Amino acid sequence: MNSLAAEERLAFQHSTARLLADRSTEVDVRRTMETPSGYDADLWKAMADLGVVGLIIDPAYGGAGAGPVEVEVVFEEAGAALLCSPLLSSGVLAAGLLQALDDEDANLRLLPAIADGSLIATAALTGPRGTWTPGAVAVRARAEGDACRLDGRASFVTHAHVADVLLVAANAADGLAIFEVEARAAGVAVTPAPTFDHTLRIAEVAFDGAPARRISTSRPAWDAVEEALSLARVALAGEQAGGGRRVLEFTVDYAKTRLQFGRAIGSYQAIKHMAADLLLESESATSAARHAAAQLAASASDAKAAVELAAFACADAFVKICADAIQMHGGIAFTWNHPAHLYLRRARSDAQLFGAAAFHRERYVCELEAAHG
Amino acid sequence: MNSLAAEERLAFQHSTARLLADRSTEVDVRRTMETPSGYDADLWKAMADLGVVGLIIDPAYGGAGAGPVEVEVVFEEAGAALLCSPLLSSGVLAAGLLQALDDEDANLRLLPAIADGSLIATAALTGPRGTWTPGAVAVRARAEGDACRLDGRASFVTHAHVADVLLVAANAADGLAIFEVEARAAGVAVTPAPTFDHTLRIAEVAFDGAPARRISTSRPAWDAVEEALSLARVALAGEQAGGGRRVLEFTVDYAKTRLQFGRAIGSYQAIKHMAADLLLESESATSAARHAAAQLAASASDAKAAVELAAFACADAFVKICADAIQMHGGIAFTWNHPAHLYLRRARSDAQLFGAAAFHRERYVCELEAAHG
Amino acid sequence: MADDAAAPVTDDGLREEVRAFLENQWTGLLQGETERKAWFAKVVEARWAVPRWPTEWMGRGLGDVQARIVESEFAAAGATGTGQDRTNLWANTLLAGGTQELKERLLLPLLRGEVGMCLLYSEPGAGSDLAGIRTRADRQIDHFLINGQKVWTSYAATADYGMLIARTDWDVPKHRGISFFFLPMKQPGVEVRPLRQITNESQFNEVFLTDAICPEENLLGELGQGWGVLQTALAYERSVMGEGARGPRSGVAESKNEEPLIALAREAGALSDPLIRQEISKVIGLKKLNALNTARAKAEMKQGTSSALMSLGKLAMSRILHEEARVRTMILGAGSLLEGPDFPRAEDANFLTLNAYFTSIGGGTDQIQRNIIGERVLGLPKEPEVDRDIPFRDVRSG
Amino acid sequence: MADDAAAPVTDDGLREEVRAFLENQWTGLLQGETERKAWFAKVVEARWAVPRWPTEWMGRGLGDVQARIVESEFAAAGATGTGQDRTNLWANTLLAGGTQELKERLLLPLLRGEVGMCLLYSEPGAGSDLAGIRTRADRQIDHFLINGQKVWTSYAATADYGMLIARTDWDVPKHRGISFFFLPMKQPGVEVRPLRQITNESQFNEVFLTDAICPEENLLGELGQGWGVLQTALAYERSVMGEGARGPRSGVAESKNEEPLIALAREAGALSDPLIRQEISKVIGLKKLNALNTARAKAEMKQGTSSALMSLGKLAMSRILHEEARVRTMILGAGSLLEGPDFPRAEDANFLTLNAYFTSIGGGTDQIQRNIIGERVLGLPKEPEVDRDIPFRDVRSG
Repeated sequence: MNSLAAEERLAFQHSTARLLADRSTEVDVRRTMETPSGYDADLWKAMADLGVVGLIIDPAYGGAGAGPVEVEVVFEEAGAALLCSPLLSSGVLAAGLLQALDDEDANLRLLPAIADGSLIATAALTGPRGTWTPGAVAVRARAEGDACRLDGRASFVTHAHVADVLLVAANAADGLAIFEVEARAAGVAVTPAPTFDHTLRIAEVAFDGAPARRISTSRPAWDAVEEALSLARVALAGEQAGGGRRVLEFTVDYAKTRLQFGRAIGSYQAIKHMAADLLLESESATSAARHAAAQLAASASDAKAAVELAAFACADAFVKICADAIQMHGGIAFTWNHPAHLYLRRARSDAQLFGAAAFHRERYVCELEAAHG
Repeated sequence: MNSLAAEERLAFQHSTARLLADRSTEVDVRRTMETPSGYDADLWKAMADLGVVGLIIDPAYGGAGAGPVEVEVVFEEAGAALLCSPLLSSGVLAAGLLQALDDEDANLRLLPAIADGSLIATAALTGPRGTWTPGAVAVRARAEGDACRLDGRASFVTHAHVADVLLVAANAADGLAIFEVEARAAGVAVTPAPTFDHTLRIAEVAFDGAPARRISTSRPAWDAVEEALSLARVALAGEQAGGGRRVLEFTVDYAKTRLQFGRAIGSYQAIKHMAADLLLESESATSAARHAAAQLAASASDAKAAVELAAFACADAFVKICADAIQMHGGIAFTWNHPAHLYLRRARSDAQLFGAAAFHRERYVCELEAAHG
Repeated sequence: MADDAAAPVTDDGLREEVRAFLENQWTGLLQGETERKAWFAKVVEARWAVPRWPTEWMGRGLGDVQARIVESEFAAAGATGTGQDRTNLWANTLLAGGTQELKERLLLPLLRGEVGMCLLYSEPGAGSDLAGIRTRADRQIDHFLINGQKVWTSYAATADYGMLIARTDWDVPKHRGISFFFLPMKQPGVEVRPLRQITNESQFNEVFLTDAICPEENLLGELGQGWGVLQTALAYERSVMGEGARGPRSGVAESKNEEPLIALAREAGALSDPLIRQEISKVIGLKKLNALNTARAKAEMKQGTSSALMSLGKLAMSRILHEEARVRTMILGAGSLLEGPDFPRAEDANFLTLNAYFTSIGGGTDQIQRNIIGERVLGLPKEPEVDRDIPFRDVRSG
Repeated sequence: MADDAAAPVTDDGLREEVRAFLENQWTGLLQGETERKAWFAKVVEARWAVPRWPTEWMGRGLGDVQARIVESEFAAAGATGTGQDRTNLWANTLLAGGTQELKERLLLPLLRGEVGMCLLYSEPGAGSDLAGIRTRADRQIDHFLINGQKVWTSYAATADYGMLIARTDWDVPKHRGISFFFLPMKQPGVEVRPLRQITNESQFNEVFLTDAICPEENLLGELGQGWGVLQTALAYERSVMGEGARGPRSGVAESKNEEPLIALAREAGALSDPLIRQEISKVIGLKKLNALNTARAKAEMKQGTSSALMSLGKLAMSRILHEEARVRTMILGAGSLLEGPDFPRAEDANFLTLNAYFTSIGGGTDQIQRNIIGERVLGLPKEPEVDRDIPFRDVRSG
């Protein structure tokens, strides 16, 4: 996959960090997460202008032509700031899927608008089972003359409620394929579900003879899905690493200043040792996320293994850091107004999106077996 | 199953405790564990005289007529003292199996001598897979006129090297049955294996046309094995609870007196909190072991579930207590001369005998499903 | 409290008397608050509410054995109201430390359940370190003027009185300058603000005290001796808690015949997953072990042995709740992304995940709990305490 | 050490010079101790052993960048002996703190590997609290008389000198009364007894010091300043360690193409067990994460950022070793009951189980390690130290 030069990458990282420090503060997040859309359209525009939305999109289609390493770096910042946005759905998952399928027409039609933020796309890849495996797809496609129609259900579709276009995995007569569907077309019912992580939006999408356009590809469609999911998992890993690091930071800061029994709680071994263990978790997550990004960017032979490792290691680390951070804070973090639980909610979401830890651990062993088989 | 009156039980417990405090000291254990037999014949005689060896044997055959509750109590003491002896093999497993099969002739022939300690028996119930399930049995029985002959291998046979009689699970033409074999008969090769737990003896037994006597029973033979194993698992649970309690005691004592940086190491939260967690483990193990014994004694409907729970909870607790105890001691427990590793070795053995924790956890869920099915 | 020797009745006589009372008076069902209060008044009147208490305060001076007889007869009939000499935190605290005037005014209403109460202990700056409170009570001619902030107060909005600890002496070490009050809550100086919890509920409040007035006779114990009164109160509180932790919030009816986790896994189609089965086994095992420990603790206490087990219960429960939340999440997988009434299983798992901190932080964090177990049960030495012996005004705060 | 500016050669010139030396001198293989010593002598003589050192002591006064060029050329040729200015604990400590006389006597022999050395730091009463040592060094006319006991000393039986810390002043706080010596080991006052470890090996010794004599010129640093010298020595030691942990003992050849745990599970017929697969995944994952952390640490250090990651390695390794032992045991099941050469897989699992404590206790327990990470990396405050500022003779011992 692609990569930018180091200076360009740093520029993306710093401009993203500055933008989010300015416009995705805790106050912004709390306000945005309670809006119906769940994202800040102005900030979205600013991110598109910065090139972050079209980060991985080929310059031929108006993007920055970056790759997994840049995605990881940007998502570290997004995770730290608890950014509410469809960036993962549109800029990574949908754009990644389109590029992996490589249907020239579809690319021309969709990618430039995705890149400039004017069109939001997402991918509907699993059914009610929610396992992101071909067997869990619960949409069927039928040909109707030249056109196609879709029936069935897609579940856990991120940001479908604000999407213009859905890329839908469906079982056609000749096997699984990806279809482009207008989200507001007749026969498409998008039902937003309330999410535990208020900074995320998820919907159930029902298709009832929905008109669809099949996206052509020269490879098995699920291979393209896996490629897009790898990119999305690297993004998530970055988000988890960045989020965990931020939580650990403010927790350690609190432990330095909160006094009980006349001394800082961070001077007690109970707190200090938890913090030390969490530092190991946090640093390991960072290493895993960056390594996965690098191997994917280099199309290394162990890229899949590196992504699987990052997927479970970063998920577990982020959840553990947030969970322990609440305990370390004590009562203050049991309140709604403290940010710790917002991160825990995000961590629990990230840990389920595109597969849970046990799923990735199993796939990691498979990769290791295959590598030396 | 049987139970004694509370006073009788206390008498057994106290006399066992006194005997072991006197004759199974750490010095005794270290001496005995390096002998070829691995047990102290004089102490064995004394235990038999006390009635401990024949504890569960029916008074009609010279035993004390006690049951699981008394077994548990006695093994708490044995575990605390790291007793080296074939008590589990002969007095619990073999005697329990014979009584569960209930072949009058075999009982008359064997139980009185087991009870008075003059005959040591053990049970050979698994093959090289070591899973204590009927499918793991790797001995076959063939009829030869009125007699039987055994071929195959039995593994992980406790105290086989000092046993006079082996009770062997073997697959006969009409299904699995239990056979009595003279350990020193032709066609029986007992090969002691070096054990990680020096206080335990284990052998591999090869049968090559070994003469055997089939023990008759009115029930499926493996049911009787399960009954005997339940009793043995209760004994192990008691041993684990008692051993864990003792280790925690001496570890807490050390933490009170060992000074570093001018104060007792037990005043540091790192050590104090480990000790608190271990107390929960230790007390839970005690509860589990005693509950399993009580339910088994009462033939309660949840007796099997109680035994499975005790099997994994006590195994995990004993291993954790010993493992953490070494860490809490620091360097001194990294030496051979410190007793902590002897307990850890025992804990690791106990955690494998008659099934590992994951096996028992699976069976526990099965019991819970069955109970409410 | 008097011991059995002082009780003038035989066990059988007592049992008959209780049964006669219950047969005559107990209707078997209490509907609503009014019926409940009326019943409690009857129980108090008949001297069954607090049989261990002295006769002066509607007790009977019974020993524990006979009082248990009363309790078991009430329990057999399904009747409430007795045993308050063990369980009524407010009344017992008042009896132990209150002035004659306050007892005469409040003791019987408390037993009859007519007085709303709340606790004013914790402060934003004094959580684990409760003795570090900075709310002040300044003595005036015939009352105290209270200023400060309290937190984690349930029922503050409806309470008539709050049991309050406040500092009355700043020139002595921290434990010695605290006093204990029954603070009237319905007054202008008391402002109650609901606190939004991590679970998005508001069970608790912050209470802001600004020149609130507490009459002199509402002081419990001596001035500056409030820490001791508090210990008595906390002991009563602990003896009542224990099963305090809340289960799932959704109220989905769970099959009575099956372990909830097994039912959940079955419903989610995950019961055949060997990983899930192991995790279920661990959690149900932990719950069962805790139940067994509690049973052993009760049995040992009956035998008079003081049990190490009691103090382990809260720590064990904390672990159980966090573990159960984790396993429920694992069973639900992506389903746990959701919440709300349409997704009750997810709601349960997510609520438990957050509410587990109610147990692992509230009422003494797990960390403080481990200190207590290590020091009081195992006898390990305390840490050096930097603020113990210095005047409170010199203690660092933050 | 001089910086690059002081180096009179260009990088290319230097590279050529090293290559020429290696081409002329390096035969590509060292057989036995004699050849090894001879080669090291050559390297020292040619001033490649310690290129960062001053020319006075056979160095070249190179900066780090050029010294790395030397090292990379040696590494490319597979030759040993250079880089001792980073890795030779003994020589670096001596250079930093030794008397002129001692340096002249021992520095070059140490670089040539001709002197056996050991560490005399820990004592039975001073493990985590190394500054609590009670071995005494009493000054005589021209030497010190050493009395006390040391423990956990490798190679004590063959060593010529031991780097010793001993107390020379009992009337100052503990860190300030310690001095640092090169103690001659081959003398009657030094008795070495092998220590039998938990693993039933004897890698370490106890060393009993009874009126052992240490010449005055063998004092490193000033009298009473030994704690500072020790810190220098420990820093060198840490920089060398890291991959110090030992793997399985049996030496069973493990397939080079497959992760050992996967090979083990396959051999044991457990590779299809989903529980085992999860556990294997966790352990291999932890190992890989540690390797990635280490690689990141090195990269960050090259960029000049000081890395928090370095200090995490030992803690991570401790967890990895204990976890790997646990998983190996789980894979083997009942097979782990055995030990000895006939059961190499069990031997591995059991040895690892015990030897993991070498890492989690030795060289600073995990608990001390977490203190260090918490305080030095995260900047959390220290605990109050009760013995820090009082004369050592008043410190409680036990």
